[in-house]
Amino acid sequence: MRILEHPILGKMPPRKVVKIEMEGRVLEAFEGEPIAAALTAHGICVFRYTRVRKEPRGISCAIGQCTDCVMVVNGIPNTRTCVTRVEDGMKIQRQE
Amino acid sequence: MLKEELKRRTEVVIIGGGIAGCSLAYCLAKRGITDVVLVERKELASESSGANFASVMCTMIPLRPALLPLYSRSLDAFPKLSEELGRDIGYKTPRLNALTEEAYEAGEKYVKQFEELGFGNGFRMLAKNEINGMEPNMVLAPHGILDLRGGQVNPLYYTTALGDKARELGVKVYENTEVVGIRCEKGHVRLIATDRGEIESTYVVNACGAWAPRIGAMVGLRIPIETLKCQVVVSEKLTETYVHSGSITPISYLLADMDQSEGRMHCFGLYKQLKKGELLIGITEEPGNDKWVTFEAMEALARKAIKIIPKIKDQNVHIISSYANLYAVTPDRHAILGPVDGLQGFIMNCGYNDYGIGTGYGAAEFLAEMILNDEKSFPIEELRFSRFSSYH
Amino acid sequence: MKKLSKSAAAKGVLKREDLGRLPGMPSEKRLKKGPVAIIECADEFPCNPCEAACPEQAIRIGEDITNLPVLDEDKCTGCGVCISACPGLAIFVVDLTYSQKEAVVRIPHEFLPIPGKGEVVKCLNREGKIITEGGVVKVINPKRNDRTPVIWVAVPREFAQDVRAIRVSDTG
Amino acid sequence: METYEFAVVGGGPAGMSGAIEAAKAGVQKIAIFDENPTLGGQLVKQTHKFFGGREHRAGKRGIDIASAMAKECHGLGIDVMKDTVVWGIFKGNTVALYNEGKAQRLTAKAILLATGASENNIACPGWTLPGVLGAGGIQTMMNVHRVLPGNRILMVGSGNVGLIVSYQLLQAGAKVVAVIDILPRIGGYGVHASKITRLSVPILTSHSLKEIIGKDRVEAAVIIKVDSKNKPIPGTEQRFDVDTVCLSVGLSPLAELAWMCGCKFLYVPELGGWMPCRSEKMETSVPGIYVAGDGGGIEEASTAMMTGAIAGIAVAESLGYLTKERSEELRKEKTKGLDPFRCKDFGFRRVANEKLIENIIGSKGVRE
Repeated sequence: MRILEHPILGKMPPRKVVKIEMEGRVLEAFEGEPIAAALTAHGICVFRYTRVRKEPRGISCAIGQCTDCVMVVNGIPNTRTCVTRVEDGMKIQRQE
Repeated sequence: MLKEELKRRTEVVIIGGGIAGCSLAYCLAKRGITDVVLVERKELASESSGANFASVMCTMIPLRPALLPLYSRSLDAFPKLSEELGRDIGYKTPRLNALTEEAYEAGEKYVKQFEELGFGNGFRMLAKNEINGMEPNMVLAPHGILDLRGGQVNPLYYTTALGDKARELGVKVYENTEVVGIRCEKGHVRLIATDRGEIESTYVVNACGAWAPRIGAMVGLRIPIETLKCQVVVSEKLTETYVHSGSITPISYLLADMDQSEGRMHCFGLYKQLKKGELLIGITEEPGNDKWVTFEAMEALARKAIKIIPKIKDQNVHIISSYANLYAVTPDRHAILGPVDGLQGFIMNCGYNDYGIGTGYGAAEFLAEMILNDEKSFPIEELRFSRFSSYH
Repeated sequence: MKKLSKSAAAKGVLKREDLGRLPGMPSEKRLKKGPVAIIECADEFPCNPCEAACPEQAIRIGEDITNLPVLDEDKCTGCGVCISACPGLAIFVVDLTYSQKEAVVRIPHEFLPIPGKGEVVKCLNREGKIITEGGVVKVINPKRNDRTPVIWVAVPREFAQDVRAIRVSDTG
Repeated sequence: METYEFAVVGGGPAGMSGAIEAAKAGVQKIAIFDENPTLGGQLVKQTHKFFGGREHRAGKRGIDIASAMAKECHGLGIDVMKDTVVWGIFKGNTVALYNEGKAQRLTAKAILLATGASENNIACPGWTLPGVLGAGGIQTMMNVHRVLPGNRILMVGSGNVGLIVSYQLLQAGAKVVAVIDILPRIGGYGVHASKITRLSVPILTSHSLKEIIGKDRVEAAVIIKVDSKNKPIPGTEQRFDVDTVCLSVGLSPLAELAWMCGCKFLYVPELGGWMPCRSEKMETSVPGIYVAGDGGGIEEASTAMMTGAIAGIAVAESLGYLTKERSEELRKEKTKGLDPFRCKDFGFRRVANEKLIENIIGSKGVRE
């Protein structure tokens, strides 16, 4: 859910909308925001499944420290989505 | 935490909790000799045995026949050790050596030598370009030698598994315990003094790798070991397989290729992918006795790696760590093993240069048998300390 | 300072009986005279913006900024500048003289929506229970408040020392 | 290789303060490196007003302190390299950087490590599920990126971070079902607790997280009461239907670079674990390497500003821009600003910091 109005931060300033593709689903995102924020705004919370036990993982620290939120971005695995900014046409997949 | 009380009297004291010490502790315990104490200044596998290039190999240039029995016995053990120790030691084969057209003949000669020494089924020359089919992600010279039983183990798991199993069988392992002196009487070793107290012992084994000269000095021996610093970088865990064989040398040591030299540093291409997915990218060698990593080494290794495995660059593979370790290098690049003339009970188990992981276990079997049979001799004469006659 | 109630010590939430022990509390006598600051600050941590903000020098902390704020009730005019200056949102102004039946409590309220004058809001006590309704008398939110609006709510006099928050809608 | 007089790793309150003080004293070539796209460190998500006195910029919101300090940095001509990771410090004060796909190196006469901290976790069944986030993580998502990762939240931990983030969650429109803490009393300040309690958020002390339930994300959380020895009391379980569990259970310093420099460390649990020893000027056992802020001991943003400033002053002195006397004078002023944060209930911080200073005396860097 996007926070459009905030008592301290005010109204969300207008931002340029770009399109990203999450496993075939086209999503709108704000230019410059991290991938993790865009996915969260669309209610996506499973970012990957662990290799051996196939457990779901999502965002944990949101500042690039924990690497729980890594995904395959434009074919490149292990991309930290909380600190990688969206670009128009970006292709994102869950990692296993 | 309260440390346990030291055992005051024992049959064998092993100084050093690396691959040499842990292998010997286990090989003794396995043979029923459990009145053994292993003392380690830090923790098991804290030095070179815990962080190295994880190679299962014998030395390659030039071929050193004296080491082959050690290698051979290690190779016999590796396939069974995971089960025996109850822990996966990460043994993975084979080991590949890529060869250029020019080196083909040298390679053939080399393999032949192995055959003559009874390793006939272990090595094979690859057909031209066969190697490229085996390693599709790598840019390699067209020829190659296949070492079927060589490859990799996880050195940290391997070393600690041996130490822990020895402990389980009754060996006392004292970590964070430093040896400060050794007392000898009438040509016999009698006891070791540690920072936690003294331990009397019939045998004292020097398994201290790069620090072996320090222990030697305590009994008046000058052990000719110098250190060589070796650096490795490690990638993030990769989901894909980049390197299929257990270990690969894109341009064999046979050529003594040392490109990318920066000053005194040599950069060899050596690659492997661990079971969990990390790429080990090695190695640089340079004189030195510290374990600080250097930018120069990381850069040289990375530059070489992306030439040999271009996918590293294409897939934006991240380097997540790097480490340095110290080889204990001897003047003739042979290990120093067995009893020492004139000092009863003092046993050498050191000087493994760059092949400790691959041969340490075999050496331990020889040494354990020697102690068990109470023989004062060691079967491999060329490896005895007495070859350095001028040193004692 | 005297010992606080068990609840205040464990959960940081003051009970009515704790108020009298605070050096930032005005006396009953002063309360009856008109608007005055109620400083519900019981933590000895480093903080002094209230002291700096008061135009009448009615709040004193001193050199050691971990001291509790002491209210000089004679100097305090009930102007309320300290309400939004307090980073802990622990200062309120109570005016018992608003009308015969009602008192006005001035409350810092950093939430959306901000109620309008005349709006009826739910009033909550320190434990978060709705105890009454109140009418918004005034909304103060100048730039100086730095996004901490102060809402003046008229409540029945008996609740003046309990109402410490408002709820504008069910979601707020 | 480019040479700086002063390289600052981390553009949070400590790093910026260090750079600002050094620049004010006349240090010429200063650079701040930060891996984030903006300066400010964790200040950029602190929407609340800060405590402290004037020297701590009290009464101002963290977000505004960040932009004011950033502006000051620019005004003083400090080079700010954003989106830049410092991944190593090698011999000879060589700083290795990574920026826009390129690795590069530079050297600096002095280096300040102001790298901050990372959040701790606690493990219980289900703790790895999507929807379990660090308090700082949630703050970043809602206050920086302006997305709310959940609507119904259980907060674990009643320190100031847990209490403040609960309040900020309410401001963002979320429902905080409860704040729990295993200890019998809250860890944070009473005023922060009051702010959320009066908005109907219950604070349950002596309660622990037993289990987090859910398939592909958090669906519920079970808490349990604990006795005076922190042992769970069977039968006291309570289930909350929540979509998010927020962990606010402390911080650990990011001290990797100090380790890599060969600094001497001491285990000081009061400050978050293994800490680089340092002089009262914040210089570590390796000459020319300074630490400040949470990376040198978990305290507060206000103390980070002070320790950063102390380091900056010391650097200016070591480079000859300040006389010993003037530097001492300035340092005393800043140290005074630290005192209120290290007394009374937080007196243990003073003791811990003194321990680190005592242990550096007579010790030399391993490397140089």
